[in-house]
Amino acid sequence: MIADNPWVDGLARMGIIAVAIPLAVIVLTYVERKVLGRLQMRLGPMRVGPYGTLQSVADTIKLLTKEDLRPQTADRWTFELAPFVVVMPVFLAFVTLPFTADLFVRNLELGLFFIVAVSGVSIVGFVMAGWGSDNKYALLGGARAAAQLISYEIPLVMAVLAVAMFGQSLNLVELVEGQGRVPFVVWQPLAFLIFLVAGLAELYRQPFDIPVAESEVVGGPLVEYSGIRWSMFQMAEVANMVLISVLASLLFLGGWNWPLGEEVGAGLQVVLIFVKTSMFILVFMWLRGTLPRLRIDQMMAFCWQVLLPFAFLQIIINGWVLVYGWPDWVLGVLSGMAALAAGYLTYRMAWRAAEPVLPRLHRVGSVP
Amino acid sequence: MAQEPSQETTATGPALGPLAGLFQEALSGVQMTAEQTAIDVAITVRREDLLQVMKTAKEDERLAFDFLRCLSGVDHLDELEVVYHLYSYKLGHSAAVKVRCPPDDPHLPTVSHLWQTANWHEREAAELFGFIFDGHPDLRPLLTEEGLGYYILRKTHPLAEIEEWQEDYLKAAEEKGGE
Amino acid sequence: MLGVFRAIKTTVSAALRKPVTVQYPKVRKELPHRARGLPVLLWDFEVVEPFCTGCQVCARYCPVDCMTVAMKENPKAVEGKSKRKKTVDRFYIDYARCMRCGICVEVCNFDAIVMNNTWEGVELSRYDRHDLVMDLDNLLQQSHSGDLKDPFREPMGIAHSGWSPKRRTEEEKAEAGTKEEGGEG
Amino acid sequence: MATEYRVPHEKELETIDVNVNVGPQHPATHGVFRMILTVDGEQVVDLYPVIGYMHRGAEKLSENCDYRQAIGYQDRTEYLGQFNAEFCYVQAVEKLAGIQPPERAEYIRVILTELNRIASHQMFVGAFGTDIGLFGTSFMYSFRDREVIQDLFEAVTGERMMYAYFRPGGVAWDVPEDFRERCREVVAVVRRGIDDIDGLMTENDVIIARCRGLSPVTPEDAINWGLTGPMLRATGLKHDLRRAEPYSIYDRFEFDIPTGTQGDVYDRYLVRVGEMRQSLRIAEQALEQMPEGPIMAEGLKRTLRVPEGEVYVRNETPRGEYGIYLVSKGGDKPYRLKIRSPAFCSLSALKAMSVGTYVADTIINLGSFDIVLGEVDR
Repeated sequence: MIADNPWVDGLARMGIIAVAIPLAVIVLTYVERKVLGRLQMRLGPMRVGPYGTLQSVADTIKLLTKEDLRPQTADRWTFELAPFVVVMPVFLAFVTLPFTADLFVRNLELGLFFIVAVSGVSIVGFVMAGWGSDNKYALLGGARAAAQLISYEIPLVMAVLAVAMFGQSLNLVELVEGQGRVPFVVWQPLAFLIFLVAGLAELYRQPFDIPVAESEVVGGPLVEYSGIRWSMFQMAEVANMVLISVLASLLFLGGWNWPLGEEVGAGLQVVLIFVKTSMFILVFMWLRGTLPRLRIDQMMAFCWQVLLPFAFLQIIINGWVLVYGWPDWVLGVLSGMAALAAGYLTYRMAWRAAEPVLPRLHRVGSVP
Repeated sequence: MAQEPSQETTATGPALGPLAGLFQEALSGVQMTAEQTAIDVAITVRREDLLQVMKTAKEDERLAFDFLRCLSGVDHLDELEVVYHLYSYKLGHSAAVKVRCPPDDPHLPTVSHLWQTANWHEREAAELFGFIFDGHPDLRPLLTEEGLGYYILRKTHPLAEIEEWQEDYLKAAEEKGGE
Repeated sequence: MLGVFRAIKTTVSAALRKPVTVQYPKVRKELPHRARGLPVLLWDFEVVEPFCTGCQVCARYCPVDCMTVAMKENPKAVEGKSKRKKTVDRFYIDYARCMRCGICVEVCNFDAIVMNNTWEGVELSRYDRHDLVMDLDNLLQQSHSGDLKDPFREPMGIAHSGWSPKRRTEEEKAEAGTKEEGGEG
Repeated sequence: MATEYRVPHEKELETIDVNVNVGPQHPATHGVFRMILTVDGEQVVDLYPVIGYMHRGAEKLSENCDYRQAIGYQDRTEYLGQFNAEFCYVQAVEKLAGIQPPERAEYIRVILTELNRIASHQMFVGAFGTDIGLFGTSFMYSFRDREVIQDLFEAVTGERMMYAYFRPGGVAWDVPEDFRERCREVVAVVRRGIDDIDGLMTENDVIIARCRGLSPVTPEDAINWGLTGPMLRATGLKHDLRRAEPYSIYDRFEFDIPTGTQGDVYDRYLVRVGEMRQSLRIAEQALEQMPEGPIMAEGLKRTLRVPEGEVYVRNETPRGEYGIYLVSKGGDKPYRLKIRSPAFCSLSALKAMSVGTYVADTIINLGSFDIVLGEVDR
């Protein structure tokens, strides 16, 4: 409790969130550029401030003061509201996200459900941006975003549902406290992997950056945006990354718990969740520098043919184990085997998708 | 084979490669003159025979030129010339076929149905030299989409305008520097 | 899947190596001796005049016609101080047109023009392209002030095949002295 | 651009094809290439390539220069494999003028040309990775090594891109004294760098999923369309001009010709990576054999005059068969200089190879052509 009055308390907590997220975005933008620079054997930003630490501050100022352009033929309200529709759900989701046992705005009973429900709204923003820009790249990107984000929402929700089944709650704090000794990732590796992959796709980062693919649709829905509206998309992306990382560490890695179940103080809790979250964020950044982009049909096939069936499989396994009251390790073994099977299937799919198709040269009648 | 590089210059007139004989064998009824350039044999044929020659060059087993390397236009002032450089992946020999036409009647038969690659080559030659390749499926300008209206690679098209522009520019700079 | 792990391994190993960035305006790579910046004229410290006699051979051989040269009678030759009967009157090089092929250096009979091999020879941003038309003073400034200490003046191209300019030997002797002086000055 | 309507079938949802203008300013068109895609959803149903944004009339300019001045324009035509283009040009002039360059010059040319081929393929690998969606990592890896090669070139010629170093009859200057040592260093660095690229890209499953089986070409089609170089060898045809019609001193070196099997995008990539290794081998052998001696043919005049005649000289450049058709009518200027540019011919097959694929595929298909717009438009 920060203050006695619940209203003042809530407002104070919201204030913290509202200040902390943009700050985190600024810091993370810098960190990402540094990490990507390192793994490309560059230095990253070095000019503004010592070791370039003020680079993203300078970028923020530049973006805020930049002219906010709108194409003449754009659909005005759709175009101008789209960034808000994208960025609001992320902030809303942070409302119920507990960082430690005591650091949250509101501990909702249906917290997990709330996050899932709210974060789905941002798809609308992308479609609005794609449509409202009156640009063909944006339209293509918007259509891609709609297809991708909606598809990957389903395995994401299923993986979350598996956790909720096992933890017997939708309240995030209770879920974290439920995994006091052993984090859920041990019992549900399959759900963890599905959550990670689907989360990566929700973030539209490599290898799933198909909606904003730079070399194909030149930024997709964001192509016509500039200045503050563009920075809102950027903020939504990075904040979403934080959201997914925090959620992953809460649901699967035991959140602020010490791995072997010892009680820790509030200070150490913050450190723990920070470490776990940063680990995920680093992995996301690393993958960004390492993996190329999938094609849209491959991505959709991967979602509907691999992720979704295996997400259901995880729920079925959970159901069996819970109904028949088998010990937890059975669940872990079954889920682990299923995860290996999913990995193998993916490997096969990559090679099968690469089987030669018939030459197209002679099928074309007309002449270039 | 004819690709053997000859160390002698063309002025001394090296011996003809065996390909010239093959051409005459395969195309007995066609009037042609052969000369040896520094690497390849060059066969000059009449415009009327071009299509027949090219068809034979591609399909005859002794010649079997399955690859059109290059198609270049040359402006000889009194006549325009198109040079087809052919190569055979099967037999590993190469030759050049030349055909000439007067500049005011630059009609030539197309070979783009024999070699697809001739399509763009012919478009380019048509654009830069003003040839008209009869039967070409799509003879729009290629490098300058809207077309120029004049043929820049003909010798009659001068670079003079550019030179004048340069001179003016330098003169202006000189005056500026002089002040 | 193994390929993905191999890719991740590659990036991890690369991240642990030393970055290759050179922070350019602060740290500059050393330019090689042969670096071909834009052409400049050389200053003869012995006679106190440019080497250039304004013979226009560079202007004639320039592929892009970026040079304008005018010749005049050398007043010093009249006084007997210089062996050069003619000297350069005006010399303009349009740096915006120059394509740095080095042919002017190759054809020059008097070793009067060289490609600038200092950083000043390549860092040329101007707000107006007319500012890139260099006159005689600008062209001589690098050599005259001693910034251009060690220009690359190896005989090049056609000079190797037996052809050499008539006055090369004399000039080279004269240069050998001036170059040292120029370096100290 | 006007939107084209297609008459829908009965009982089919009415959809329209959209024209998407890709380029001339687009991150994936490698310069100023433009293509107008007609897309049905994500699938390309028609493609119209537009070239010529970089048409500078290099042929006309070369015809108005003397033989030495035209060297500079060759660099600017083929601006990634500059030495290759220069090599082809000076060979054409030498063939016509009957000049035999000295041994040492030939070896210097071969070493520089092969290193330049590597540099060009490095550029391809980097840009190709970016096209597929690697966030600049492949680009940085390949440019790191390309930089090393370019530093060597700068030490030799004085320029980083537009070398103008080869001359009819030899090379402009002798190489610096520490050339052999520097070359060995460069070769070692580049070899390590190729391993990096190999690890990052070659077995990456995402790249395999994207590239394997994408727009395969049969050898017959490839020949018909005029594809040469790596594009042709990817189809499985073992044809390299350095072997088939050995020019200069290429008959003295041992090297393999990497080939693909189906001619798809992945094979084209593999062939190019293989070629980099082979080029290293050639460069090493040439370094071993390089003799001392003069670097310029004896007895040349200050202004080169070439007797009447014509020649078509073809070289294997990184993109394929680069040809110079040189007509001389005596005098100091080429009468006609036609450049047969490999990327121009490959690009004419782009439509046939891309229709029916996805938008994303078209981009990497174009990337696998490794076009250089300076040479396409000339």
